[in-house]
Amino acid sequence: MNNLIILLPVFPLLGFLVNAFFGKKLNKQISGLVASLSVFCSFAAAVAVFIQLQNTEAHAVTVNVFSWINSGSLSIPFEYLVDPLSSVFLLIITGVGFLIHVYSIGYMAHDEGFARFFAYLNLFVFFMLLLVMGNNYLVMFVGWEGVGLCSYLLIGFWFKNTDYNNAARKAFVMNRIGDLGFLLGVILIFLTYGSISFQDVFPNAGTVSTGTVTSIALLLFIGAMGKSAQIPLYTWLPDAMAGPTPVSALIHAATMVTAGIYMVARSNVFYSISHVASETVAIIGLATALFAATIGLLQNDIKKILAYSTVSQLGLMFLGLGVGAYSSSVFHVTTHAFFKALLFLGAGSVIHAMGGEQDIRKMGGLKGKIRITFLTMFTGTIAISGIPPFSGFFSKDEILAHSYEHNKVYWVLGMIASMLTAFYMFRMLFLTFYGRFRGSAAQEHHLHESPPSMTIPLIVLAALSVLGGVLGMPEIWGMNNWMHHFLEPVILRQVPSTLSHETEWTLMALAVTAALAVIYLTYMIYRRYGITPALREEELKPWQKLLYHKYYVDELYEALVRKPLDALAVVFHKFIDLQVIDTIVNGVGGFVKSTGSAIRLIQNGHISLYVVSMALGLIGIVLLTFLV
Amino acid sequence: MLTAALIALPLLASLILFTTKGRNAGRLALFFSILEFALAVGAFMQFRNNPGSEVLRFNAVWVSSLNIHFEIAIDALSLLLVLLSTFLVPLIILSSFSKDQEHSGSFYGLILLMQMALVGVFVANDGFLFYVFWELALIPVYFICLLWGGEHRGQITFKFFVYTLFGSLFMLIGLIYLYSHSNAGGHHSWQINDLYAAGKSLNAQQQSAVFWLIFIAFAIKMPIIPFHTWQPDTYVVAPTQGTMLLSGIMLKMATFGAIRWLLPMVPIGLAEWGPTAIALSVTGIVYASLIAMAQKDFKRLIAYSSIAHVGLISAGILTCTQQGIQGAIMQMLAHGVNVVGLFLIADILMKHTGTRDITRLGGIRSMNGNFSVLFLIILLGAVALPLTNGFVGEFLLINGVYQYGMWTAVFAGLSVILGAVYMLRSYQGIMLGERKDSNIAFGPLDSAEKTVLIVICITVILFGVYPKPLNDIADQATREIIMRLK
Amino acid sequence: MKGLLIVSGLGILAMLAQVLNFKKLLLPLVLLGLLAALGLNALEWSNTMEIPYFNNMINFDKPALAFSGIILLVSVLWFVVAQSYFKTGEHMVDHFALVLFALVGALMLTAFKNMATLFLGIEILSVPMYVLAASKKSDVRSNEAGFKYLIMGSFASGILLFGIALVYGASGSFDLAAIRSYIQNSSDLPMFFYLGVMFILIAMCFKVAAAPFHFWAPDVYEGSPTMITALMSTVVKTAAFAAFMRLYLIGFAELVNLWAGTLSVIIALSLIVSNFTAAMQSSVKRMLAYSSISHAAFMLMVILANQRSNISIDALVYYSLAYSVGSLGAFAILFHVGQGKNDSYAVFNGLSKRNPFLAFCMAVAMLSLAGIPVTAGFFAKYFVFTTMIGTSYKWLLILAVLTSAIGAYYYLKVIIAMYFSHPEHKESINVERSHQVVITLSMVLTLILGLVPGLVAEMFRF
Amino acid sequence: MINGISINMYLMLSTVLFIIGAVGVMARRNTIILFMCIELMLNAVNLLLVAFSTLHADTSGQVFVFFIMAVAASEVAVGLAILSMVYRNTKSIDSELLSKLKH
Amino acid sequence: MLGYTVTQWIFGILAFLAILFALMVVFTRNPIHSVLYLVLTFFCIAGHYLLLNAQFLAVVHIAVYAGAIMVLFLFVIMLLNLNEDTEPQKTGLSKAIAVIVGGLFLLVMVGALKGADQLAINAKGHPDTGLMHRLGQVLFHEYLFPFEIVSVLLLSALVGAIMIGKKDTEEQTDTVK
Repeated sequence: MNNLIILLPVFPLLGFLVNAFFGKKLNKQISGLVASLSVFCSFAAAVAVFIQLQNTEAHAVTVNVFSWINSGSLSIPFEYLVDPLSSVFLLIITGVGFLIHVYSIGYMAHDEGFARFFAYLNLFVFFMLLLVMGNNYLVMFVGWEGVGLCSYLLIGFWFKNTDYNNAARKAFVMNRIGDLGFLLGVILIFLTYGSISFQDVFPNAGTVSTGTVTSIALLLFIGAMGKSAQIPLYTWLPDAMAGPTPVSALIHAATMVTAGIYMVARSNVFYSISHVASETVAIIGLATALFAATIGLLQNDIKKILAYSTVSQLGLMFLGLGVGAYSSSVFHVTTHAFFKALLFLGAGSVIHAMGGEQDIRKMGGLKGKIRITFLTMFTGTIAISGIPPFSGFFSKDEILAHSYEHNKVYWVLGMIASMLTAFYMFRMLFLTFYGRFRGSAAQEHHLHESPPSMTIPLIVLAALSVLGGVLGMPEIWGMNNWMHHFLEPVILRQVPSTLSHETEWTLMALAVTAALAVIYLTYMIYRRYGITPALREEELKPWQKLLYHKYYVDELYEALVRKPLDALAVVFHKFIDLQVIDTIVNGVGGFVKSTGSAIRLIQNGHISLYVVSMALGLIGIVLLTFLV
Repeated sequence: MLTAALIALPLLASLILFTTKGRNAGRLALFFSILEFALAVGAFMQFRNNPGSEVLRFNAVWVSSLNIHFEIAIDALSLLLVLLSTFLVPLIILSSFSKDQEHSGSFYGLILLMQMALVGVFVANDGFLFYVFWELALIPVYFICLLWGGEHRGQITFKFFVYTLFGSLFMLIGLIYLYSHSNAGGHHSWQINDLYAAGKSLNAQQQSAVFWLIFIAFAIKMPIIPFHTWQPDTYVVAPTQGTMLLSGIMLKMATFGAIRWLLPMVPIGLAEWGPTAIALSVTGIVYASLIAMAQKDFKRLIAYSSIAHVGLISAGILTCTQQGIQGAIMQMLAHGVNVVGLFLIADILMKHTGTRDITRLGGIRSMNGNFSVLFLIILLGAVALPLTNGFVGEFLLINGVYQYGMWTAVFAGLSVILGAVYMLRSYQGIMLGERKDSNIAFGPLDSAEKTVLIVICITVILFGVYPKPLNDIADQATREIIMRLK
Repeated sequence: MKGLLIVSGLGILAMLAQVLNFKKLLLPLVLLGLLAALGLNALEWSNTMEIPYFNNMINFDKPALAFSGIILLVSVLWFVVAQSYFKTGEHMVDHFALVLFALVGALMLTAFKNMATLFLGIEILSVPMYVLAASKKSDVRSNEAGFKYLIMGSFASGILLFGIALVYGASGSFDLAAIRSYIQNSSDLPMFFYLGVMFILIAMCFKVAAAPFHFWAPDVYEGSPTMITALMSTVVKTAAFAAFMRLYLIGFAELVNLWAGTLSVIIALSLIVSNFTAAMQSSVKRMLAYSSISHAAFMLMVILANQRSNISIDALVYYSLAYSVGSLGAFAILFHVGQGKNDSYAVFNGLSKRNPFLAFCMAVAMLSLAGIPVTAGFFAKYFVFTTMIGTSYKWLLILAVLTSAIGAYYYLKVIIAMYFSHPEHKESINVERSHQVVITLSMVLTLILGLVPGLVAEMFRF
Repeated sequence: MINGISINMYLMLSTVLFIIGAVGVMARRNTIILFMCIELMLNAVNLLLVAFSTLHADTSGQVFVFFIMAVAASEVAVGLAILSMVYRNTKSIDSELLSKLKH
Repeated sequence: MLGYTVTQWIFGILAFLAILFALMVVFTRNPIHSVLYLVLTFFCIAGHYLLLNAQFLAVVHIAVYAGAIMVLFLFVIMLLNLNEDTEPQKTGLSKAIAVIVGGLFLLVMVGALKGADQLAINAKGHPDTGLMHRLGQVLFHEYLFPFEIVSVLLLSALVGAIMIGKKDTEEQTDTVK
């Protein structure tokens, strides 16, 4: 089993190396195949590990790969840990990852950077696996930054386009901001507990003052904010849609962005101890959920909509974490991975069909033309909108239930967020697939269903997002919440649910009705009255403008952070460096010169002056010696 | 004995080279430098087997009346730096092959002379010897910059020379002061341990004085703001090999000096003034990073980034914590390798496109993919991404600084972010996008350049993934230092 | 002592050369003689006669031998270089005689034990130098140099004499030992004795050209023929310092509190004036003149530190040797490059291309004067620092450091000119064998002294 | 026959003469006069030496005076020679004109 | 008379004259006059020598200075035929400076010296201090070496003077052009 665990991340690494070094020579089929196979192998390994994990009573296996950093009392081994939590993520990453690889073979078929693309994808999977398998925070950090790098590379995959490059850079830098927080958190953990390995830290988490724990938790959470695109560090994610769609599906929906959730869930003990921290998490998550959802309402770029929905879904998950529903959040991560990946891939297929068009205002009436895509996306949409018995319903419902238990206000806001979700998702669905076609004739003629390599993954994911719910059927349905129990050993401080069944039922009912109501409303707006969003900005009302422009947050950051920094840079360089300091330095030289030339003048060549000065010197010295 | 050989070989080589002419001077130099590296590796092996071995130390009386000894020894700390310099010099020499130097004989001769001095600085165990090598290192590089540099090299290199000389004279006084308080069996002594003892015997005020006398020299050589203004100009104007020597190795003289000749020397003075020095260093990090963001000239950008890095290093050293110092050591090694790579890239850009102006370059990625990949790897090393050599050092450094003060650490940590900003900006500006200037073409690299870059990239990744061999030695070295500090 | 006799003998011989015309032989003879003197010197070293000659008028003890050794050595080198200079000027024989007589005076200064010998030594050294300074008869600048040197010199010897008179008046003797015992024994010294000591100090400061009594030096150095300037900055300086050391490290050592303060001020002034002014010179010759002032200041520091152990003597001997060798080389090269006419920085432009070897030697000389390891100049400075570090004059040390940073500036200017600027004449400079030898020797000596300072530094440690 | 003259008198006298000589060197431009003034200074010293030698009843003081005379003579000889040479070249004995060398 | 002994009178007068003539040396315009005044000053000094009973020295003094050196001066002045109107004059300012500096000098010296104890010279007056045979003994016994070495000095002065003094033909030409 240990060998399996060690091998797990090695497969994608090999895939990466093959594609990196020989990619140019291999033909596309082969390199695509290699890449997908490598991921499939690790998926197989993951499954195997998962099964074996069931019948190890410890529920956790650690594997020491090699000793990495030693510094005095600090010793950091390069160590893997597989326990329920990580195994769940392993399955998601490799599983969904595999599907997306397969999908990409079709999607990227015509791109000359084919091999490079798969190399990056494999590398990403590798780092992602490190992230979730690391047995201490630093190994996790390795994966953490590694996936950041890969997302940088993949967002800027079409490197000739400056906007894409900017988006990529933005993503990397914003992540780095988070990473600094994470790093400091890790250091603080080391300084507090003398180690950063999970098995040493978590059991003693309670042994130190809550204040310390709080600061640890918050520092770590800053990292999570960056990675999982929470306020205020979320703006990179929508821009990240610049990358190829499979990338958005894999990295910016299913896996990488959930790394934050993983990390907080992993460190759950800190958050259970420190209420300040957990409340912060909840509030930020909630705020993000609402904020992003509102922005999502009026976006017209199909991928942007999905991006914002991702942000808001992540927000919900953090809400879950914040209120202590760790397992529920992980559950939601899982289901979300299914349906959001599905949605993205579907969107990709739509874009594929539309010949690169992403603006839903130019679409419409596609349901007849691309049947499979439509059906799968439809399932996805229902799933995300939280209609039972689709997977999304269960996970979201758990989170909401817990937040209700924790604080009614959270629940209300959460509800609103999910209703908004339902709204913009269906808005997208209707505008894309119903009504009449609004694109150009050429596009209409070009429309066609994607190749099986793309549709099959769609179908599989659709199936998953329908059935994903079984992983966490609530007790009141007479099922045992498998996910919950499975994760129990990881969650060190359980908060037992005290909700009466009645309340749970009512909450569910409320949620469902709300969702249905919203869907109906959407139907009225976009189907019955067939309203299509304005093509030109002038026609927007002010509030619409505000939403359409994402509350002008980007512009705000530009004005508040970037410009001042650049200005400061110029000031430092042009003024302080070149003016002040250099002036002083050269001033010394100047002083020497001026004084020198002054003293020179005394030496005027007249002997009498020399004699006088000698006499004066004599007098001075005599005075100095006797009268002083 | 081996240590003596490490000094003698380059000296010999340089003497031979001064007399040789033409192309084969370069080959000869390369041969000698590789031989030197082999010796260093030998020393490494020897050290792994038996750190105390007599082979690693050498002691002869130089000026008996002043008790000056030619005492050199390789311990953990110096071993690492010797390895670094002996590893870099062949690369530096190789990197010069792509264009043939005039007076190549003296050029390579000076480089090897420089190496001799550098190794000397690292292995000297006698205060006076240290100073002599320290000054000696200045002369060859000064001539390299003066004779093979760019325009305005006259006054720029001159500023550099006087600036550093100024600093080191103070150091000389500081050392003499310690010497005059040292006491080994009735008479004064330059032996490093005696100097330590002498330093500890001083009272607070004297120690503070000595601290500044010595620190100023290091601060100028590193450089730490506000003593840095000589550095960017010099780096830009110097020939690439000169810049590599300056930034790759010579800068490490100062940080090394701070570890070996400052920390254990005046503990009280350090306690008194360390915070000030740390404040300077940390300010330097942000300050230089921001300035780097404003640079158009890639070489100048690296110069400033180097100031930022060394600021972090010195801050780490001055915290006197295990992690801080060890991080500093690791970062010295990493930075040495990376910065050499970066300057080589700047050189290649200049050679192929005739400019280093980020705003004019662009689209090289599509002209020469491999080059951009190599660049990216080195760049990642420079921004200390995990699994690159830069990471371990940076992590430990921030760790050490954190132990000194949380907000200092946050401030210092900004380098992580800002570094990414300016590095990626420059990468994008140079490599990505469409080519801005149609008449900029970029052919394939020649073998020399390729070799050097590949070697550097391999080191970047190798010692990022598996730093243990070096890291353990650094750990040991640091423990020794911490012991001394106690 | 024998050296002294031989040299004066040589002087006479030189004068005879004209009459009995064996001019051709003269140079070899002189060199032989000087080498013989050097050899005898060395012999005396091994068994120094502590019994003073001529009832304590003069005594060649070890320090004296060391200094006279330096003087003889340098003068040998000097003669080799200067021969071509003699060729041009026609009073070859007279020059020989004068230089040799000057040497006699210099040797006396290293070994005097009595005010009379001190005074006569100074005069015997100076009078020929006055003449030699003016020896380029058609050149007004040379005349002026000679004239200024003479006037200022006699003025200074007036002051010296007044001082001597006062000291004599108090102590009733000219004998250094007697004066010293007088200082030690008598309870309260009369005011005018102190005054005398100060007057002598001032006169000596004049001789070593320390501010504010330095004014003559730059003008004279610049005006005189280059080789004569070389002589001044080597032999004359060394002798003057030998005398200075004898007076104030041995004679008036007990009165240190009287003159130390004054001396420190003089040193500070010299450091500032010389370095600041030297930085502004356009003529290398004049720059070297000012630099010699700053070196004088450094050597005075040793005397100021007044550690009456051998350290100080060591430091002085080493310093004078290092400085003499370095500046002799520099002047020789300057004499070559400037052809004795032009001595601005410009003449060094692109020397590295015209004659790399000369350029290299000059670079070494400059680095040595600037005090960079591993040249002799570095150790010279180092010894000075070591003597000073114990004293209460640390501020002077800091000042010295600051000013020597300035010093680096004007020495580097030469190097930059040689290696960086483009020559106006392309043709290479060729140096005749003998000069090659001397220049090489001085370069090698500079490096050897830098590498193995023990050779000299340990003379006085037994 | 010299009763009642304190050494101080001679001290003062020779000081005054010495200083007058110095003032002469400072105040005159005629180089010959400069030499003469220096002679005056030397004589002041001589006087002082003789006075002291008589005070101490020690002859060496007076012997010293001989040396001073010799030196004075030689200085004058050389000086006047140089001076005449200068005159040959510049047709003047004005010390102020001899200021080519400066700064 | 007036409470002063004869000696004191003589001293006073000689001193006064010496100072007076010295001042004249400095302040007369005509160089020939200053030479003559200098001679007079020397005579006064010689008088002082006699007073200090250094008879032999007094004679030598007259011989050397008045007899030789001053004649040399006079000779040169004649040679260059200098007189009142060729005499270069300093500006009043620089003269003033000279005088002021001189005054300061005097002030300081007097201030420094006035403390000197009032030793009467004849305290241990020794009659034959200045007599010839005594001088001879000291000079040729104790001071033999200096005496010998002075010859070198005179020799060098001789050589130097000749070398400088004699015009050589080719230099004549290039001073003309």
